[in-house]
Amino acid sequence: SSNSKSSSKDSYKSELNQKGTLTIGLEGTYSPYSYRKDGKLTGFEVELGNKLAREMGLKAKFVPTKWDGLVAGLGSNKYDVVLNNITATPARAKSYIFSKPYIYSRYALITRQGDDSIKTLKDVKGKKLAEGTGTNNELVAKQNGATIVPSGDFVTSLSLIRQKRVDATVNAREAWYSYKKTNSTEGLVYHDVSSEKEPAKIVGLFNKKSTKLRSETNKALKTLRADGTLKKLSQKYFGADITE
Amino acid sequence: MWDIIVNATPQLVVAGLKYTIPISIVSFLLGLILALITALVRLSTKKGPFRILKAIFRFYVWLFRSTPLLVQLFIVYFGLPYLKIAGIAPDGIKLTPLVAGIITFSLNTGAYCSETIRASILSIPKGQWEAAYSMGMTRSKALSRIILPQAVRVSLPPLANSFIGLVKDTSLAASITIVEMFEVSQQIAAENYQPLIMYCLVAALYAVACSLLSWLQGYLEKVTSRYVTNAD
Amino acid sequence: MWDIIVNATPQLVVAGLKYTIPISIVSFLLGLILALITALVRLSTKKGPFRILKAIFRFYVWLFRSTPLLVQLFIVYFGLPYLKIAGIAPDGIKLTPLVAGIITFSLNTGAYCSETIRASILSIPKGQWEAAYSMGMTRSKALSRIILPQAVRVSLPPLANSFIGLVKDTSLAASITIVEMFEVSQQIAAENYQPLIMYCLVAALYAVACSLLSWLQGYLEKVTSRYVTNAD
Amino acid sequence: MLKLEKLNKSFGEHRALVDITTTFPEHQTTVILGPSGSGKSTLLRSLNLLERPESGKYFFDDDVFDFAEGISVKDTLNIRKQTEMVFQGYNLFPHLTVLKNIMEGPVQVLHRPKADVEKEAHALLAKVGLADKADVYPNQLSGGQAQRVAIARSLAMQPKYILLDEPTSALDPELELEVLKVLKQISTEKRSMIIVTHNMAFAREVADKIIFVEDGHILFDGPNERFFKTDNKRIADFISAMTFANI
Amino acid sequence: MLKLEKLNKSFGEHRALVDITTTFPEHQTTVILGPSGSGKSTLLRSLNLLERPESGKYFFDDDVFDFAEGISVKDTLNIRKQTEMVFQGYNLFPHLTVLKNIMEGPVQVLHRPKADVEKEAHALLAKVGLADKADVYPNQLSGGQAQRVAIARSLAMQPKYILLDEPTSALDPELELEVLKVLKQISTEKRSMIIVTHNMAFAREVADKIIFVEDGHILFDGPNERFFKTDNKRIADFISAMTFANI
Ligand SMILES: Nc1ncnc2c1ncn2[C@@H]1O[C@H](COP(=O)(O)OP(=O)(O)OP(=O)(O)O)[C@@H](O)[C@H]1O
Ligand SMILES: Nc1ncnc2c1ncn2[C@@H]1O[C@H](COP(=O)(O)OP(=O)(O)OP(=O)(O)O)[C@@H](O)[C@H]1O
Ligand SMILES: [Mg+2]
Ligand SMILES: [Mg+2]
Repeated sequence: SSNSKSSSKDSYKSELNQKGTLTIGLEGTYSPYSYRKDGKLTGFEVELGNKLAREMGLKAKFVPTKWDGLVAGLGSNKYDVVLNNITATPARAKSYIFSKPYIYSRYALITRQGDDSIKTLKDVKGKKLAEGTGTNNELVAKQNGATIVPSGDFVTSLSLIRQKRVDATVNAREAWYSYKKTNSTEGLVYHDVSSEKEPAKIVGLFNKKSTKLRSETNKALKTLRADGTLKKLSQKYFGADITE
Repeated sequence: MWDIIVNATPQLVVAGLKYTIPISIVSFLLGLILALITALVRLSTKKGPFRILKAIFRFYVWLFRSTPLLVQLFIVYFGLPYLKIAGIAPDGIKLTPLVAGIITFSLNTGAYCSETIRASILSIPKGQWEAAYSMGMTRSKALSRIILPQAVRVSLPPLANSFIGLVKDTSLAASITIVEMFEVSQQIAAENYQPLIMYCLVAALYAVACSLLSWLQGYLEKVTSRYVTNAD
Repeated sequence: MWDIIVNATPQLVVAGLKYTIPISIVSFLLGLILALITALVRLSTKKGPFRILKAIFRFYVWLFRSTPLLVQLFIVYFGLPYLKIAGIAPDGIKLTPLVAGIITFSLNTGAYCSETIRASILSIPKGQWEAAYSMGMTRSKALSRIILPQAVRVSLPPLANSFIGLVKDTSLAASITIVEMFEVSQQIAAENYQPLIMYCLVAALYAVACSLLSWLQGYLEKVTSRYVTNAD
Repeated sequence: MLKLEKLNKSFGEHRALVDITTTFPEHQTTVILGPSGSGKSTLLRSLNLLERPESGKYFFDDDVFDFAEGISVKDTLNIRKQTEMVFQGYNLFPHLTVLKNIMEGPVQVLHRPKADVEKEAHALLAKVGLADKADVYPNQLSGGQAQRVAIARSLAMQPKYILLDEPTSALDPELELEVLKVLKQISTEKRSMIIVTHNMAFAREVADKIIFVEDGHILFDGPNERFFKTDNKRIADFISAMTFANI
Repeated sequence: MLKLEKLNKSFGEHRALVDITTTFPEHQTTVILGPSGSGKSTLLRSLNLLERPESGKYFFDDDVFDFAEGISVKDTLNIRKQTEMVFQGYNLFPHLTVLKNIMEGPVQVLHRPKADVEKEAHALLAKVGLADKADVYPNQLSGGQAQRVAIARSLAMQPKYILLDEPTSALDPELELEVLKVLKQISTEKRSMIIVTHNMAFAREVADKIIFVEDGHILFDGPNERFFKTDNKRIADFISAMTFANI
């Protein structure tokens, strides 16, 4: 509309990559956040993206890509926002801006059965931990003095533990639960370390220029939180409410 | 395990037919054209300002042969948007993933194949040029009627190798958001948590495609070399 | 931007010197030996049970040329531990990342280079064999004294290309937990969220390495072909 | 009429041809003789502009070209259409059948109608005794057959001059004989031919005019009879060596 | 003494040699003549076991080998050490200098001390007139020089028999002459040589014995003088064609 009032209200739309569409970058190979079910993209962040877009009067479009492509694509305006279980950190804040957190991710420590030397985060000092490059898990493991062995994904990390090639992995509790739903966890031990390490704030990641879009997203997020949608999604995918 | 394979195979084949194969074929054809142009420019004996053109092509070949393909894809897709050219592309050069992928694969293939084609043209005996010139043919006529038809035969095996390599390299397109066969296998692995099975399955599909190509190569070699079958 | 480059370059160079270069060199040398054996077996005219050996080597070459290298790495590293052989490896074959990487790269290089070497041996005129035989040389003496020294010259350019390709392919070693140069660039990118700069930087380092190799190739070509310099 | 005046051609330091002045009369067979490396091929190739001398004048009928000034692409193509080269190594096009080899020039360069050219090509093949080889590829020919096809190919262009550079030296004596017979027949048709050869018996048989070259200089330039009766010691030695008169 | 008895060799359907029985006397030069494709090379190569006939007996001094039964690797190597082949295309080893080419066989096959062999190699090079070429690579030689090196290389093995397959047919007449002169000199030294050639003047000059082959059969087998005076029409025609007596 040509109405000046509505154009100022809608001015975030000029920051969109594609008219009328919220383009969302995610990996699509990261259960339960975003993954394929029978070829169809689904997951917590996929549904969240859909709901956010609808709230903002937009259509959601998902662009699944590799981890390094996610960050680079935001820089070169390939997507409007990245929803990929991203933790807010000061280093990342230098180059990008964040939405308000939509979940709080608890850390878990997975070890091998029969290896009792690791039970808490403190025990990983000097041990080999399999972590995805650039993930917050890697950061936590590093902070606790572990030696990092790069690993492509969660399953690979578990293989590495089972094959005695590493000692443990720090990961999101949610990833473990999702894996457990359909797979045997024989030979692995799960340790809840949420008391040791504050949960990570999981946020949407924006290009620095998209300030208006961020405000609008935050508004939509607030609405979804208030009307219980966010909680419902959390229950559905994580089996618990981790939005607080 | 069998249900995984039965479930996954159709999805992989669809992705292969939708992306892997078309991207490979289109990129290879474009790459061949580029390779031919590059080879001809580099072989040209023209002097003067033409030498600048030759230097440019030499640089192009060097650049694309000495950097990883993944990085090339990345820069074309994610880097070019930063390249703002007043008048032509004031907002930076923004390509769709498919276009960026095909351009990069073509440039890469073109760089490698130009060396193959250059060598194959050089391998044709000087006497063939002279016989053509002696008839009053121009350089371009000699090239198109006499030299290239013979060079094709020589360059077929290495070009086929490049094509087979390209088919496998298209798996890198996943990093610029193209959901080709390899990426689909990883997506399925993320769902069923069986990456090893998925890897074997996708490897088998690549092997089928590559074997088909090898067979095609053998057939083409036979066709193009019908005139040397009796030579020793 | 400059501080990123200044910070990152030493880390990348260290990773390159620690993994990328040694893995490339060791794998290439082992691959060459394997390639030579493969080429000789496949060229052998021996009959009888030897044909089974030839079929095995042919299968090996086909397998490694028609499946993606990434998958090969994955299967050797993550797949072999499932292969339990009573007596020899009851707990499965578990290799360290470095060993798995070098084995896979060697096998892959060996498959590709065996074709190069095979072609180069075939390209030596029959008359050279006959001259050697006529002197009373055995097949292996003719091969080692007369044929191979000449074949080396012919196969140098394609072998150098394979080596350059291998240097870039070692970046895949990251998938089996080796922190080589490319992985380091990704780790740094994960910290500073500037993958584009990091990719350009690592590409530049690969380009330096590849250019050095090309230069070495040119030098070796000159040395090995001193005896044909006057030929036209 | 083809004429050269003060032609000079060097390869680097080496002066392959020095101040060559001679004529190649029309409707006659000129034979160029001389030891290996004397410049015979260079001379012949200069006539077809496959070599570019540094200086000298080139007279072709009423046209004069000056090598020092360079010859335009258009003139080059024009001269080449009228002078056909037959090479020692035949240089047939391996990817074309014998018939297509012969038709290539007339159709692609002279732009003559295919049907006419094909009829003529068959006639030429019959002339060189290879009517039945029209559809085979060059690799299926013996050396003597290949060279006869090459001669037919050059005739098909209907050039003013045919230039032959040791057309039989890659051949066994028996095969050489087949080719020489064809060439002898052509020479009786009063075509303009220039032949470089080492076969003295043949030279004596077909030459109207003989040019003897040594070290880039012309040592003899005159009619056939005079050459074989020359009292020039160098030339007499050469003739006896070529005929293995005393091994 | 080298002798063949009822030797047969086929290539697929084609019978290249049929029931060949003949002897190659020691300390004599045997020349094999015949049209192209008649089986001359096949015969010569059979003597060096580069071809394996299907049947026939091969007598070498006091040893007898039966082709039908096959010849062991050990015997093969042994025979080859005593019969050296000189090829039409020289087949020098391009990656070795001239001197190393000559030394390769004696050092690597006969396991003789390097120093001795080197001295002999220099002497042989002098003999073929190439003392100054010891350290150049083969590609820097003219065809005639290359063939002379090949001859020196075969002499260096001190074989009982030297087999030469058209050693000069890739050469210009002048270069041919250089090689023929060397061969003539060797023939006067009463070595055992077997030469395939197309050069009639040379054959007449050096042959003690001549074998004429056609279509895999021996048409003539006897002393030099008788061959050139034969009244066999086919052979007389052949001789006149080879000498270009009537083009
Ligand atoms: N392209 C070239 N580059 C350098 N030198 C050349 C070239 N072509 C010919 N020459 C030299 O020029 C001289 C004359 O060569 P040319 O081929 O004309 O001799 P020729 O008389 O034809 O000898 P032949 O009988 O061996 O064919 C020789 O010394 C030769 O080495
Ligand atoms: N390796 C081979 N495979 C098939 N046929 C062959 C082979 N070698 C020779 N031949 C055939 O055997 C016959 C005799 O060949 P050979 O080379 O012995 O003849 P030649 O007398 O030496 O002829 P030339 O004078 O041309 O050298 C020819 O018909 C030839 O085509
Ligand atoms: Mg010449
Ligand atoms: Mg022969």
